[in-house]
Amino acid sequence: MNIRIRYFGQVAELTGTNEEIKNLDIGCDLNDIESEIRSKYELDNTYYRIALNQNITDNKETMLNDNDEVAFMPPFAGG
Amino acid sequence: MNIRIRYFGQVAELTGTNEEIKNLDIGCDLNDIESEIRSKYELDNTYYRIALNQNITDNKETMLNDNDEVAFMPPFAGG
Amino acid sequence: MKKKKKVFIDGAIGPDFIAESIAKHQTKKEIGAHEIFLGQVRADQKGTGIVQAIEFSAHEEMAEEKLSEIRELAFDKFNLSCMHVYHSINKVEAGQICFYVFASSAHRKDCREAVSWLVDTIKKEVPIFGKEILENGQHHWKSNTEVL
Amino acid sequence: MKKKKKVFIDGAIGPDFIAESIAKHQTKKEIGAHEIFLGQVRADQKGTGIVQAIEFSAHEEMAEEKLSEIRELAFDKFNLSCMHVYHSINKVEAGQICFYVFASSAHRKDCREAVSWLVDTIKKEVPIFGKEILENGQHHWKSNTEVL
Repeated sequence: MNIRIRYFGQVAELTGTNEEIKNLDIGCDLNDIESEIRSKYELDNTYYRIALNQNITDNKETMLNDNDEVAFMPPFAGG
Repeated sequence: MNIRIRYFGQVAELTGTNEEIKNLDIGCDLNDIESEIRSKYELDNTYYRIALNQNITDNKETMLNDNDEVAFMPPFAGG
Repeated sequence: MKKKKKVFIDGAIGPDFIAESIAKHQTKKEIGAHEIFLGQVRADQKGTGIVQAIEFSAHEEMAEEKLSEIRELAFDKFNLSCMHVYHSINKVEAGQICFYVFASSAHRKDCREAVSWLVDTIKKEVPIFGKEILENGQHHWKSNTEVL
Repeated sequence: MKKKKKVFIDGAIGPDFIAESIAKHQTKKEIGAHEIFLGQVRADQKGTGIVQAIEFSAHEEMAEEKLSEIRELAFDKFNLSCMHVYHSINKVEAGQICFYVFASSAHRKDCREAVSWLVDTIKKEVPIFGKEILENGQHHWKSNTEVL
Protein backbone atom coordinates (compact mmCIF):
# COMPACT_ATOMS: atom_id res chain seq x y z
CA MET A 1 0.00 0.00 0.00
CA ASN A 2 1.12 3.58 -0.65
CA ILE A 3 1.44 6.03 2.22
CA ARG A 4 1.95 9.75 1.61
CA ILE A 5 4.35 11.18 4.16
CA ARG A 6 4.47 14.94 4.61
CA TYR A 7 6.96 17.07 6.54
CA PHE A 8 6.41 20.60 7.82
CA GLY A 9 8.45 23.44 9.25
CA GLN A 10 11.56 22.37 11.10
CA VAL A 11 10.95 18.70 10.29
CA ALA A 12 10.93 19.47 6.55
CA GLU A 13 14.18 21.35 7.04
CA LEU A 14 15.73 18.21 8.59
CA THR A 15 14.34 15.78 6.02
CA GLY A 16 15.20 18.08 3.13
CA THR A 17 11.86 17.35 1.47
CA ASN A 18 8.20 18.26 1.92
CA GLU A 19 6.81 14.86 1.08
CA GLU A 20 7.46 11.38 -0.15
CA ILE A 21 5.44 8.29 -0.96
CA LYS A 22 6.36 5.06 0.87
CA ASN A 23 5.30 1.63 -0.24
CA LEU A 24 4.54 -0.47 2.86
CA ASP A 25 3.25 -3.94 3.54
CA ILE A 26 -0.38 -4.30 4.57
CA GLY A 27 -0.54 -4.54 8.35
CA CYS A 28 1.91 -1.76 9.09
CA ASP A 29 0.93 0.73 11.78
CA LEU A 30 2.02 4.29 12.63
CA ASN A 31 4.80 2.95 14.87
CA ASP A 32 6.40 1.18 11.95
CA ILE A 33 6.49 4.20 9.72
CA GLU A 34 7.56 6.55 12.50
CA SER A 35 10.52 4.35 13.49
CA GLU A 36 11.71 4.20 9.92
CA ILE A 37 11.46 7.97 9.40
CA ARG A 38 13.04 8.80 12.78
CA SER A 39 16.10 6.73 12.09
CA LYS A 40 16.41 7.69 8.42
CA TYR A 41 16.39 11.45 9.19
CA GLU A 42 17.77 11.34 12.77
CA LEU A 43 14.72 12.96 14.32
CA ASP A 44 15.31 11.67 17.86
CA ASN A 45 15.92 15.15 19.26
CA THR A 46 13.19 16.85 17.27
CA TYR A 47 9.84 17.72 18.71
CA TYR A 48 6.92 16.85 16.44
CA ARG A 49 3.43 15.41 16.46
CA ILE A 50 1.86 13.14 13.91
CA ALA A 51 -1.36 13.76 12.03
CA LEU A 52 -2.98 10.81 10.31
CA ASN A 53 -5.25 12.00 7.52
CA GLN A 54 -5.21 15.51 9.00
CA ASN A 55 -6.04 14.50 12.56
CA ILE A 56 -3.43 14.70 15.29
CA THR A 57 -3.06 11.31 16.96
CA ASP A 58 -0.98 9.86 19.76
CA ASN A 59 -2.18 6.31 19.15
CA LYS A 60 0.78 4.81 17.31
CA GLU A 61 -0.85 1.38 17.07
CA THR A 62 -3.32 2.71 14.49
CA MET A 63 -3.19 0.50 11.38
CA LEU A 64 -2.43 2.23 8.09
CA ASN A 65 -4.50 1.97 4.93
CA ASP A 66 -3.65 2.54 1.31
CA ASN A 67 -3.40 6.26 0.44
CA ASP A 68 -3.25 7.38 4.06
CA GLU A 69 -1.48 10.67 4.74
CA VAL A 70 0.98 10.77 7.64
CA ALA A 71 2.17 14.28 8.52
CA PHE A 72 5.12 15.09 10.79
CA MET A 73 4.40 18.47 12.36
CA PRO A 74 6.63 20.55 14.64
CA PRO A 75 5.10 22.96 17.21
CA PHE A 76 2.46 25.27 15.79
CA ALA A 77 3.48 28.90 15.42
CA GLY A 78 0.47 30.71 14.00
CA GLY A 79 -0.48 34.19 15.15
CA MET B 1 -20.41 85.22 43.85
CA ASN B 2 -20.96 83.93 40.30
CA ILE B 3 -21.63 80.26 39.67
CA ARG B 4 -21.56 78.81 36.15
CA ILE B 5 -24.30 76.24 35.74
CA ARG B 6 -24.09 73.83 32.80
CA TYR B 7 -26.68 71.39 31.49
CA PHE B 8 -26.03 68.34 29.33
CA GLY B 9 -28.00 65.86 27.25
CA GLN B 10 -31.55 65.30 28.40
CA VAL B 11 -31.19 67.88 31.18
CA ALA B 12 -30.25 70.56 28.65
CA GLU B 13 -33.31 69.55 26.64
CA LEU B 14 -35.50 70.16 29.70
CA THR B 15 -33.86 73.44 30.72
CA GLY B 16 -33.79 74.69 27.12
CA THR B 17 -30.29 76.05 27.61
CA ASN B 18 -26.73 74.73 27.88
CA GLU B 19 -25.58 77.08 30.56
CA GLU B 20 -26.33 80.10 32.69
CA ILE B 21 -24.56 82.20 35.30
CA LYS B 22 -26.20 82.53 38.73
CA ASN B 23 -25.30 85.18 41.24
CA LEU B 24 -25.47 83.64 44.73
CA ASP B 25 -24.76 84.82 48.27
CA ILE B 26 -21.53 83.70 49.87
CA GLY B 27 -22.23 80.65 52.04
CA CYS B 28 -24.45 78.84 49.57
CA ASP B 29 -23.83 75.14 49.06
CA LEU B 30 -24.67 72.66 46.32
CA ASN B 31 -28.01 71.86 47.98
CA ASP B 32 -29.12 75.47 47.62
CA ILE B 33 -28.36 75.67 43.94
CA GLU B 34 -29.75 72.21 43.18
CA SER B 35 -33.09 72.97 44.88
CA GLU B 36 -33.46 76.18 42.92
CA ILE B 37 -32.69 74.52 39.57
CA ARG B 38 -34.86 71.46 40.28
CA SER B 39 -37.91 73.54 40.97
CA LYS B 40 -37.27 76.10 38.22
CA TYR B 41 -37.01 73.41 35.51
CA GLU B 42 -39.15 70.70 37.14
CA LEU B 43 -36.36 68.13 37.24
CA ASP B 44 -37.86 65.96 39.99
CA ASN B 45 -38.39 63.00 37.67
CA THR B 46 -35.12 63.40 35.83
CA TYR B 47 -32.07 61.29 36.56
CA TYR B 48 -28.85 63.28 36.73
CA ARG B 49 -25.64 63.58 38.72
CA ILE B 50 -23.83 66.76 39.63
CA ALA B 51 -20.20 67.57 38.83
CA LEU B 52 -18.60 70.41 40.75
CA ASN B 53 -15.66 71.79 38.83
CA GLN B 54 -15.64 68.67 36.66
CA ASN B 55 -15.71 66.16 39.50
CA ILE B 56 -18.82 64.10 40.17
CA THR B 57 -19.93 64.60 43.76
CA ASP B 58 -22.72 63.32 45.97
CA ASN B 59 -21.84 65.62 48.88
CA LYS B 60 -24.46 68.33 48.55
CA GLU B 61 -23.19 70.17 51.61
CA THR B 62 -20.09 71.28 49.72
CA MET B 63 -19.77 75.08 49.94
CA LEU B 64 -19.60 76.96 46.67
CA ASN B 65 -16.93 79.48 45.70
CA ASP B 66 -16.88 82.29 43.20
CA ASN B 67 -16.53 81.01 39.60
CA ASP B 68 -17.34 77.42 40.47
CA GLU B 69 -18.83 75.30 37.70
CA VAL B 70 -21.85 73.14 38.57
CA ALA B 71 -22.80 70.66 35.85
CA PHE B 72 -26.06 68.70 35.69
CA MET B 73 -25.32 65.48 33.85
CA PRO B 74 -27.76 62.72 32.80
CA PRO B 75 -26.58 59.08 32.45
CA PHE B 76 -23.44 58.67 30.36
CA ALA B 77 -23.92 57.13 26.96
CA GLY B 78 -20.49 56.96 25.38
CA GLY B 79 -19.42 53.99 23.31
CA MET C 1 0.50 68.83 33.69
CA LYS C 2 -1.05 65.92 31.82
CA LYS C 3 -0.83 65.88 28.06
CA LYS C 4 -4.32 65.93 26.57
CA LYS C 5 -4.70 63.96 23.38
CA LYS C 6 -7.29 64.61 20.72
CA VAL C 7 -10.28 62.43 21.55
CA PHE C 8 -13.35 63.80 19.81
CA ILE C 9 -13.98 63.35 16.13
CA ASP C 10 -16.73 65.28 14.39
CA GLY C 11 -19.17 62.68 13.04
CA ALA C 12 -18.45 59.03 12.25
CA ILE C 13 -15.01 57.44 12.56
CA GLY C 14 -14.10 56.18 9.09
CA PRO C 15 -12.42 52.83 8.31
CA ASP C 16 -9.62 54.79 6.59
CA PHE C 17 -8.84 56.63 9.81
CA ILE C 18 -8.56 53.25 11.55
CA ALA C 19 -6.33 51.88 8.77
CA GLU C 20 -4.03 54.90 9.06
CA SER C 21 -3.63 54.49 12.79
CA ILE C 22 -2.83 50.77 12.34
CA ALA C 23 -0.27 51.61 9.64
CA LYS C 24 1.48 54.12 11.91
CA HIS C 25 2.38 51.31 14.31
CA GLN C 26 4.31 49.26 11.78
CA THR C 27 7.54 51.07 12.65
CA LYS C 28 7.21 49.93 16.27
CA LYS C 29 8.84 46.56 16.03
CA GLU C 30 8.55 45.67 19.70
CA ILE C 31 4.78 45.34 19.20
CA GLY C 32 3.46 41.81 18.70
CA ALA C 33 -0.26 42.34 19.27
CA HIS C 34 -2.91 44.98 18.67
CA GLU C 35 -6.41 44.79 20.12
CA ILE C 36 -9.12 47.04 18.74
CA PHE C 37 -12.66 47.73 19.87
CA LEU C 38 -15.11 49.53 17.59
CA GLY C 39 -18.52 50.72 18.73
CA GLN C 40 -21.06 50.95 15.90
CA VAL C 41 -24.46 52.67 16.06
CA ARG C 42 -27.20 50.02 16.10
CA ALA C 43 -30.57 50.49 14.40
CA ASP C 44 -32.38 49.36 17.56
CA GLN C 45 -36.12 49.54 18.07
CA LYS C 46 -36.80 52.16 20.76
CA GLY C 47 -40.45 52.48 21.69
CA THR C 48 -42.32 53.17 18.47
CA GLY C 49 -39.34 53.90 16.23
CA ILE C 50 -36.03 52.63 14.94
CA VAL C 51 -32.76 54.39 15.67
CA GLN C 52 -31.52 56.20 12.59
CA ALA C 53 -28.61 58.08 14.13
CA ILE C 54 -27.16 59.15 17.46
CA GLU C 55 -26.29 62.74 18.15
CA PHE C 56 -23.44 62.72 20.66
CA SER C 57 -22.60 65.59 22.97
CA ALA C 58 -20.16 65.77 25.85
CA HIS C 59 -18.75 67.85 28.63
CA GLU C 60 -15.63 68.00 26.49
CA GLU C 61 -13.10 69.48 28.95
CA MET C 62 -14.20 67.07 31.69
CA ALA C 63 -14.25 64.13 29.25
CA GLU C 64 -10.73 64.91 28.05
CA GLU C 65 -9.46 65.27 31.61
CA LYS C 66 -11.13 62.00 32.63
CA LEU C 67 -9.76 60.19 29.58
CA SER C 68 -6.30 61.44 30.32
CA GLU C 69 -6.57 59.99 33.85
CA ILE C 70 -7.94 56.71 32.47
CA ARG C 71 -5.07 56.57 29.96
CA GLU C 72 -2.48 57.02 32.74
CA LEU C 73 -4.14 54.33 34.85
CA ALA C 74 -4.14 51.93 31.90
CA PHE C 75 -0.41 52.45 31.32
CA ASP C 76 0.12 51.67 35.03
CA LYS C 77 -2.10 48.57 35.03
CA PHE C 78 -1.04 46.99 31.71
CA ASN C 79 2.27 46.62 29.94
CA LEU C 80 1.42 48.60 26.81
CA SER C 81 3.41 50.11 23.95
CA CYS C 82 0.59 52.34 22.70
CA MET C 83 -2.99 53.27 23.42
CA HIS C 84 -5.48 55.41 21.50
CA VAL C 85 -9.07 56.37 22.19
CA TYR C 86 -11.40 58.25 19.87
CA HIS C 87 -15.09 59.06 20.25
CA SER C 88 -17.48 60.74 17.88
CA ILE C 89 -19.20 64.01 18.69
CA ASN C 90 -22.32 65.20 16.83
CA LYS C 91 -24.26 63.00 14.44
CA VAL C 92 -23.38 59.39 13.61
CA GLU C 93 -25.74 57.33 11.42
CA ALA C 94 -26.74 53.73 12.21
CA GLY C 95 -24.06 51.37 10.83
CA GLN C 96 -21.29 53.90 11.35
CA ILE C 97 -18.54 53.76 13.96
CA CYS C 98 -18.64 56.14 16.94
CA PHE C 99 -16.05 54.69 19.35
CA TYR C 100 -12.54 53.40 18.67
CA VAL C 101 -10.19 51.96 21.30
CA PHE C 102 -6.78 50.67 20.25
CA ALA C 103 -4.01 49.18 22.42
CA SER C 104 -0.72 47.56 21.43
CA SER C 105 1.74 45.46 23.39
CA ALA C 106 4.47 42.86 22.97
CA HIS C 107 2.14 40.01 23.95
CA ARG C 108 -1.60 39.67 23.46
CA LYS C 109 -2.65 39.41 27.09
CA ASP C 110 -1.80 43.03 27.90
CA CYS C 111 -3.56 44.73 25.00
CA ARG C 112 -6.56 42.40 25.29
CA GLU C 113 -7.10 43.15 28.98
CA ALA C 114 -6.38 46.84 28.47
CA VAL C 115 -9.00 47.26 25.72
CA SER C 116 -11.59 45.40 27.71
CA TRP C 117 -10.92 47.59 30.79
CA LEU C 118 -10.73 50.81 28.75
CA VAL C 119 -14.05 50.22 26.97
CA ASP C 120 -15.89 49.41 30.20
CA THR C 121 -14.32 52.28 32.14
CA ILE C 122 -14.91 54.88 29.42
CA LYS C 123 -18.55 53.90 29.02
CA LYS C 124 -19.05 54.23 32.77
CA GLU C 125 -16.95 57.27 33.65
CA VAL C 126 -16.68 59.66 30.72
CA PRO C 127 -19.38 62.36 30.37
CA ILE C 128 -20.62 61.66 26.85
CA PHE C 129 -24.33 61.86 26.05
CA GLY C 130 -26.29 60.37 23.19
CA LYS C 131 -29.60 61.42 21.67
CA GLU C 132 -30.99 58.58 19.57
CA ILE C 133 -32.86 60.04 16.61
CA LEU C 134 -35.65 57.72 15.50
CA GLU C 135 -36.92 57.34 11.96
CA ASN C 136 -40.37 58.57 13.02
CA GLY C 137 -38.95 61.93 14.07
CA GLN C 138 -39.03 61.18 17.80
CA HIS C 139 -35.94 60.70 19.93
CA HIS C 140 -34.74 58.68 22.90
CA TRP C 141 -31.88 59.37 25.30
CA LYS C 142 -29.27 56.59 25.32
CA SER C 143 -28.05 55.46 28.72
CA ASN C 144 -25.21 53.08 29.53
CA THR C 145 -26.92 52.19 32.81
CA GLU C 146 -29.60 50.25 30.88
CA VAL C 147 -27.37 47.65 29.27
CA LEU C 148 -23.88 46.92 30.57
CA MET D 1 -20.09 19.73 3.71
CA LYS D 2 -18.62 22.70 5.53
CA LYS D 3 -18.03 25.89 3.62
CA LYS D 4 -14.33 26.72 3.60
CA LYS D 5 -13.54 30.41 3.68
CA LYS D 6 -10.37 31.96 2.35
CA VAL D 7 -7.93 32.08 5.26
CA PHE D 8 -4.40 32.42 3.89
CA ILE D 9 -3.05 35.66 2.51
CA ASP D 10 0.23 35.72 0.62
CA GLY D 11 2.57 37.98 2.63
CA ALA D 12 1.59 40.70 5.09
CA ILE D 13 -2.00 41.71 5.81
CA GLY D 14 -2.29 45.39 4.86
CA PRO D 15 -4.14 48.05 6.88
CA ASP D 16 -6.25 48.75 3.77
CA PHE D 17 -7.49 45.17 3.72
CA ILE D 18 -8.54 45.59 7.36
CA ALA D 19 -10.27 48.91 6.59
CA GLU D 20 -12.20 47.31 3.73
CA SER D 21 -13.44 44.49 5.91
CA ILE D 22 -14.56 46.98 8.58
CA ALA D 23 -16.34 49.07 5.94
CA LYS D 24 -18.23 46.02 4.65
CA HIS D 25 -19.97 45.69 8.02
CA GLN D 26 -21.53 49.13 7.99
CA THR D 27 -24.62 47.83 6.24
CA LYS D 28 -25.26 45.40 9.10
CA LYS D 29 -27.20 47.64 11.43
CA GLU D 30 -27.81 45.03 14.12
CA ILE D 31 -24.08 45.17 14.94
CA GLY D 32 -23.09 47.35 17.90
CA ALA D 33 -19.57 46.13 18.56
CA HIS D 34 -16.55 44.87 16.64
CA GLU D 35 -13.51 43.35 18.30
CA ILE D 36 -10.31 42.94 16.32
CA PHE D 37 -7.04 41.21 17.09
CA LEU D 38 -3.96 41.83 14.96
CA GLY D 39 -0.76 39.84 15.32
CA GLN D 40 2.34 41.76 14.24
CA VAL D 41 5.81 40.29 13.63
CA ARG D 42 8.13 41.39 16.46
CA ALA D 43 11.82 42.15 15.93
CA ASP D 44 12.76 39.94 18.90
CA GLN D 45 16.30 38.99 19.85
CA LYS D 46 16.69 35.25 19.19
CA GLY D 47 20.06 33.89 20.21
CA THR D 48 22.68 35.95 18.39
CA GLY D 49 20.35 37.78 15.99
CA ILE D 50 17.26 39.93 15.65
CA VAL D 51 14.14 38.73 13.84
CA GLN D 52 13.84 40.44 10.49
CA ALA D 53 10.91 38.48 9.08
CA ILE D 54 8.92 35.30 9.57
CA GLU D 55 8.37 32.86 6.76
CA PHE D 56 5.07 31.13 7.44
CA SER D 57 4.11 27.74 6.07
CA ALA D 58 1.14 25.52 6.85
CA HIS D 59 -0.59 22.26 6.25
CA GLU D 60 -3.11 24.33 4.35
CA GLU D 61 -5.91 21.77 3.83
CA MET D 62 -5.75 20.67 7.47
CA ALA D 63 -5.55 24.29 8.66
CA GLU D 64 -8.60 25.28 6.63
CA GLU D 65 -10.55 22.28 7.88
CA LYS D 66 -9.55 23.01 11.48
CA LEU D 67 -10.45 26.69 11.12
CA SER D 68 -13.80 25.82 9.70
CA GLU D 69 -14.49 23.63 12.77
CA ILE D 70 -13.26 26.41 15.08
CA ARG D 71 -15.51 28.91 13.29
CA GLU D 72 -18.56 26.68 13.76
CA LEU D 73 -17.74 26.18 17.44
CA ALA D 74 -17.40 29.95 17.92
CA PHE D 75 -20.82 30.58 16.37
CA ASP D 76 -22.23 28.00 18.81
CA LYS D 77 -20.45 29.42 21.86
CA PHE D 78 -20.96 33.15 21.25
CA ASN D 79 -23.83 35.23 19.92
CA LEU D 80 -22.09 36.65 16.85
CA SER D 81 -23.21 38.45 13.71
CA CYS D 82 -19.93 37.94 11.84
CA MET D 83 -16.52 36.40 12.20
CA HIS D 84 -13.43 36.53 9.98
CA VAL D 85 -9.99 35.00 10.34
CA TYR D 86 -6.99 35.63 8.10
CA HIS D 87 -3.40 34.43 8.43
CA SER D 88 -0.37 35.21 6.34
CA ILE D 89 1.53 32.55 4.44
CA ASN D 90 5.10 33.08 3.16
CA LYS D 91 7.24 36.03 4.20
CA VAL D 92 6.12 38.80 6.57
CA GLU D 93 8.63 41.47 7.67
CA ALA D 94 8.97 42.65 11.29
CA GLY D 95 6.41 45.39 11.94
CA GLN D 96 3.91 43.91 9.51
CA ILE D 97 0.66 42.14 10.33
CA CYS D 98 0.42 38.35 9.93
CA PHE D 99 -2.81 37.45 11.79
CA TYR D 100 -6.20 39.13 11.75
CA VAL D 101 -9.24 38.01 13.77
CA PHE D 102 -12.47 39.99 13.56
CA ALA D 103 -15.80 39.34 15.31
CA SER D 104 -18.97 41.43 15.43
CA SER D 105 -22.04 41.24 17.65
CA ALA D 106 -24.89 43.36 18.99
CA HIS D 107 -23.17 43.80 22.37
CA ARG D 108 -19.49 43.95 23.22
CA LYS D 109 -19.29 40.94 25.52
CA ASP D 110 -19.87 38.40 22.75
CA CYS D 111 -17.34 39.67 20.23
CA ARG D 112 -14.77 40.33 22.96
CA GLU D 113 -14.95 36.80 24.34
CA ALA D 114 -15.11 35.30 20.87
CA VAL D 115 -11.93 37.04 19.67
CA SER D 116 -10.07 36.08 22.82
CA TRP D 117 -11.12 32.43 22.44
CA LEU D 118 -10.47 32.39 18.68
CA VAL D 119 -6.94 33.79 18.97
CA ASP D 120 -5.96 31.34 21.71
CA THR D 121 -7.55 28.35 19.98
CA ILE D 122 -6.08 29.12 16.55
CA LYS D 123 -2.57 29.56 17.96
CA LYS D 124 -2.87 26.22 19.72
CA GLU D 125 -4.71 24.06 17.20
CA VAL D 126 -4.05 25.22 13.66
CA PRO D 127 -1.02 23.74 11.84
CA ILE D 128 0.86 26.89 10.88
CA PHE D 129 4.66 27.01 11.14
CA GLY D 130 6.98 29.98 11.33
CA LYS D 131 10.65 30.30 10.41
CA GLU D 132 12.09 33.41 11.98
CA ILE D 133 14.73 34.86 9.66
CA LEU D 134 17.40 36.72 11.62
CA GLU D 135 19.36 39.72 10.41
CA ASN D 136 22.61 37.78 10.70
CA GLY D 137 21.42 35.22 8.15
CA GLN D 138 20.60 32.53 10.68
CA HIS D 139 17.09 31.38 11.51
CA HIS D 140 15.02 30.16 14.44
CA TRP D 141 11.81 28.12 14.47
CA LYS D 142 8.95 29.93 16.20
CA SER D 143 6.89 27.86 18.62
CA ASN D 144 3.66 28.82 20.39
CA THR D 145 4.53 26.41 23.19
CA GLU D 146 7.28 28.75 24.38
CA VAL D 147 5.13 31.76 25.20
CA LEU D 148 1.39 31.44 25.76
